[in-house]
Amino acid sequence: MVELITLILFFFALYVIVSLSLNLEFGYGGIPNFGKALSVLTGALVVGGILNRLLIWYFGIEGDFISASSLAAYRMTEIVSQNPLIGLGIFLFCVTMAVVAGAIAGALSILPSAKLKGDYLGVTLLAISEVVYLILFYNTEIVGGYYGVSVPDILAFVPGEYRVYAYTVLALICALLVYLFLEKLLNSPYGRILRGHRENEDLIKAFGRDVMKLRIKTMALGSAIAAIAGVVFVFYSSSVVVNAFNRVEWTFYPFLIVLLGGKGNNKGVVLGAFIFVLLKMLIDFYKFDIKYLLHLPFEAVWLQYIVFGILALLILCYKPEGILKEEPIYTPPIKSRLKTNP
Amino acid sequence: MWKKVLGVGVLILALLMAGCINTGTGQGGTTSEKVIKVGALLDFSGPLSTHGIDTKNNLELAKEDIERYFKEHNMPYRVEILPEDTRLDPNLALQKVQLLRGRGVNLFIGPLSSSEVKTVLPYTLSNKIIVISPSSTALPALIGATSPEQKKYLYRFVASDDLQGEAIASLVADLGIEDVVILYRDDAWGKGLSQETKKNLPNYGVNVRDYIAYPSNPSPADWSPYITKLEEDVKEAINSKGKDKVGVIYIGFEEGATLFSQIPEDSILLNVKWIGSDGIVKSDKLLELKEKTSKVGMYSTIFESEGPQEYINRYRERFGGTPTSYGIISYDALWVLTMAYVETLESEGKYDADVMTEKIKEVIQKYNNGEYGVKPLSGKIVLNEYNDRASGDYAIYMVTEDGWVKAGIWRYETKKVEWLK
Amino acid sequence: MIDVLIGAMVWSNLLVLLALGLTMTYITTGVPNFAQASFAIVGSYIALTLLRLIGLNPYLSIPVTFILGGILGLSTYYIALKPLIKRKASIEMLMIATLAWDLILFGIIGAYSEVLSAITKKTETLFVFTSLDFNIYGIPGRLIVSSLLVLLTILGLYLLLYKTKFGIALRASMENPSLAEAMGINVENTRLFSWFLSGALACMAGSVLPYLQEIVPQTGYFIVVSIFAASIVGGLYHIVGALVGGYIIGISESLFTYILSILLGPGVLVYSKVISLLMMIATVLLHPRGITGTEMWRRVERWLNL
Amino acid sequence: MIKVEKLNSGYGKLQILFDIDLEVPRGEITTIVGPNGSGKSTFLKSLFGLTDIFSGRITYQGKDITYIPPHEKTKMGISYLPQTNNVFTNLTVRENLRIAGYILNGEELEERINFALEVFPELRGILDRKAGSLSGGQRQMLAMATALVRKTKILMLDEPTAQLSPKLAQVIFDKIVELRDNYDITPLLVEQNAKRALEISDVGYMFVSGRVAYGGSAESLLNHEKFQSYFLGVVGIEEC
Repeated sequence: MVELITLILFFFALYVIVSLSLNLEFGYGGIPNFGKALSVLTGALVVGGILNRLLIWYFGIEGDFISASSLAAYRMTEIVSQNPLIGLGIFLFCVTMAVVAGAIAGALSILPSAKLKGDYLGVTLLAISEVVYLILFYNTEIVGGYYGVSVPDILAFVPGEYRVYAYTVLALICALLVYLFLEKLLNSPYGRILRGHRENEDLIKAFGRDVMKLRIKTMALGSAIAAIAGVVFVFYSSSVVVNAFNRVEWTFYPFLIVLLGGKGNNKGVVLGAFIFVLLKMLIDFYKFDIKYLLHLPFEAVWLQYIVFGILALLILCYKPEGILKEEPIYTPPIKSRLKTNP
Repeated sequence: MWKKVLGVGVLILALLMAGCINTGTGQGGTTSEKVIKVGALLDFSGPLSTHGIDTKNNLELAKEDIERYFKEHNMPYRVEILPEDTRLDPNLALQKVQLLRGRGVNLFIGPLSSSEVKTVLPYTLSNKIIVISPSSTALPALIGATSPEQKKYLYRFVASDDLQGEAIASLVADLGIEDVVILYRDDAWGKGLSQETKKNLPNYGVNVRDYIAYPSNPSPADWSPYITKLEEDVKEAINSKGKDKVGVIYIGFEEGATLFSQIPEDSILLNVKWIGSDGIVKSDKLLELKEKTSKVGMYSTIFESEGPQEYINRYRERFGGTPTSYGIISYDALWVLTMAYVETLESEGKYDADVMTEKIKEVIQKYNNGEYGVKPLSGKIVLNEYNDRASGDYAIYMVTEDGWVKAGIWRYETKKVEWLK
Repeated sequence: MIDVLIGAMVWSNLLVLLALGLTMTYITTGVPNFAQASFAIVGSYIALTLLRLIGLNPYLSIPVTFILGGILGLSTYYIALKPLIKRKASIEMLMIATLAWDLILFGIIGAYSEVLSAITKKTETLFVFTSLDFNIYGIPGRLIVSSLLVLLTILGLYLLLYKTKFGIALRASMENPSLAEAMGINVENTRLFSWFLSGALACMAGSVLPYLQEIVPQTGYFIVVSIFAASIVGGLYHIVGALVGGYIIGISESLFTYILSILLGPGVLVYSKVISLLMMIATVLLHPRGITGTEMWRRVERWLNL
Repeated sequence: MIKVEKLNSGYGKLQILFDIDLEVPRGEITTIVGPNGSGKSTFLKSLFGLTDIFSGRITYQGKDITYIPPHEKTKMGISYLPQTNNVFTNLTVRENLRIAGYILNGEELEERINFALEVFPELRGILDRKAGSLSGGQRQMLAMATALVRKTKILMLDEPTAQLSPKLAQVIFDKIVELRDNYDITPLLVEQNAKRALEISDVGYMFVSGRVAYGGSAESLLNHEKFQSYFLGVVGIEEC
């Protein structure tokens, strides 16, 4: 049971990070970023592609990239197991790089689609993300493609059986920081303009704001945040394998979470992520029992897909505004008015 | 608003509890029998789904045999197999391992692909679970194992690619072929095996004319670009060497059937010999096209693991078709896993991964000697220091008008092909 | 080279059938349907079932798959979308709803394949029909049948849309649903019709698809990319767009990739889906309404007097 | 012919019309005027069933039609022509006329189309042209012709003369009068071109901010001080 709870908490934390970043782009900014998987992949790319090459160069390892990565990861893990600070240092270094790379990737991916709106914008971002995914998948030179590459275990100093818990704590801390950061950010003038942009682009233009700049900024910020999730996930699984970053898990699920939790409400999204991960894992966990209970003539795995799909539909149907509705922004003047005028 | 949150929380908690109680009654009911839970990380929906389902089928047969053995020897055990669909997604594979571990599963068969194995490997080490993959063949360094210590809980009962690569190269030379084109499936398995083959071919005096990848995810709908490319290469080769000295090496799975069905009747590709691998051996789908495939032979190497005919018959009666080599290997894997687990329990009273690795060594010996009433279907099991299948002979099968026929054996000791009459 | 062309044509024909449905439902309901490819896979499994159980040649099962596919399309609309549309859901919600529906179909297909395996004693998750195909003067049956299907579909659609009252009403509702409503046309009917046709055409394509490639439950996940590319390149606001886009994408996926592979080496061949995606991105960026939305196309149309 | 009582309606949660009471007598031209954003167009849409009605009652020849869907209303003889997009641009003129009589059977349809063409002989020569290629005046006539095809009893027109030259506008107004006089059709207009419209009307209403500010005979509205303060200046300038 502890394993199940840990697993739920870990993926809850990951999905909180990704969904909050999507909420920033889609919920607040109105950009339907159907290419969310790309930003998570960017985080993984930083670790697998850049960190690994640095390590290979540092250790002076010869040979093909994939095998060399295994060796470099192994050596680094050995070092980290003696020296916790180095592990955390590597983590912070990678997060910083991922944030930069994510921001660049996000800004670049929105650039060409300046004039698009709604579903067309979404589909374009999806296609861009898919192109990068396919190229990275088939080209084994960049981050190992379908082979994948090993990455060092940055928490190697924690004894084996506790390491999963340690990663879960790390992920939860990251999620919390992201949440606090976004709450602060979205209650600033930037957040208000972003909502304005979603409701009425022309209005923003009329106020003399450059809509494109706003979009680029938002996508850069959103992708930078989601890239952190990529980094955490990669270190957690000790490897970067490109097929782990497909569109279902890192784009569609976050969308479901944002819609479930309530567009434009960070608390709702956090709650949505929790409910989503919990339901998903519980179905996954108990599917064998359901199968035995119902005497189904097929494997439980299929049941899992069907039940999950039905639940998703029901959620969409009965929660059109999300669990929590969008809250008004309380600027200081409004707050003071509310106080005097309850 | 917080009332809502609280409400949802309580609801979820109730759900969780209900679930716990449910599993509690579901499995704890028969306390006199100990249940050995084995997770199976397979692919049911993706490109390896035939292998996934075949593996599941073989595991079912193994489970029956093992439980019969328990009954005959009055041992209070039962085997429960928990199959999961990982869709070859490493992320899912790791999730499923963790989920199953939450159900108290410490023994796993699978995952099928090397990229999944790579992701699962560090977890086996830190959480001390025993995993046997029946089909991952990438060299240890490619799956992230740089020392045997890292792979001590992860076994692979199939030889890694270097061995088969050599067998194929040797076979190609023995067929009198001097010029080959390699067509391979662009994934970890296909690239690994084809590279090993390519590396070995020059040692046997064979020239590689072209080295062509086709996508795996998904495999092509329309093969004509590949066919045309192959035809050009083969035409050139024939012009310089003559058709008897030209061959095509196909490193792929059953999508080869689609490829063959799209090769025109009069294509030059049907005039040269084709060499396959364990990915297609005894494939029913390729046999459906035997008017074409028998022309080219489809000489395919497979880890000598046909299993006794009666087992094959039993399989056919039950599920239809023939078991694949990976499936047969998983039959053996389940025997070794459960027996070693039982021995660990008998001696330690509880599961202990390090004791179990020792027991696995002993159990493999006993299993090889037929002490459990059955012998390994996949031939004598010998593991190397990396816990991978160390050595072995490769049977060579070819397609004839009468179906897949065993044509020869590649001997590991002599590194030579012995042709059967 | 000629084989490349034949393969490309078959694939294009099937893409046209699949993209037609996507475009029609997009026009009438405003939802890009992510489950479109799974419709085809359902069709493939229906054809497989008929083949295994009563030995019916999959080509002959087309009428059955057409009708069952239509029912599938209708149920998609009724179960997954209509309740949401009633609640005034946003387009993103509808997109996610089609994804959830896709997941349900995926689960059902998988479960069904296992049930079928138990009956036929064969593994039925992966199959091809290619060995059953016929051949006339070197032209494979799949090319003949798929071309006929496209021709019949176009002819049928043309007669329906331009020569019948219902068809004119359909075109009217596609152009301006609220005005059509004002004319006394029940616009809901045109939605039902488009979902029926979308499912029917896709499932029909599904009975031919296994002649071309192997089918697994996951196949839909892979081919949906090409369908979207076809519809978008052709133009999502025009039925003819599916036709134009289907051929452009279908042909470039094989033929264009092949030509590139001659120039750049065989390594390019694995990137065929990247090519269709890039074409789609280029279209959206340069001319979001697709080829049928260009001024040139309007002139062609005027010339054809459509 | 149509009676509206205490109508409150709008879109989604946004209420636009408040407590509207209004009556359209048979055989007379009723015109609704009002400044921009006063809810005149929304009112026509509400009558036809294209908005969300929160409360109130609409009766048509004594029958409650408040929540009847638009295509049913069409069958009852109620027609609505929106200000723009009132014809199908991808369809030919003939197809537009045919689609207008969607609810009729074959023979009756031909008869009605012939009738519509009698009223609008201008359309005869352009039957096979796409509606998208017509001029503004032709389009408006086609739109009205489509209403005739449907055996309309009450014809709701949303600013039929918008963007037309004064000369063409007069042609349209003449046609509207002709419809009332010769074919027993009750027109209900919403007009920016307030003065000219009221001059041909029998009954006039003025909307301000989603409420009825005045209702009575067209003539009395024309001379009403509220109307003069709101409109006359503007209209006067336009006509100069």
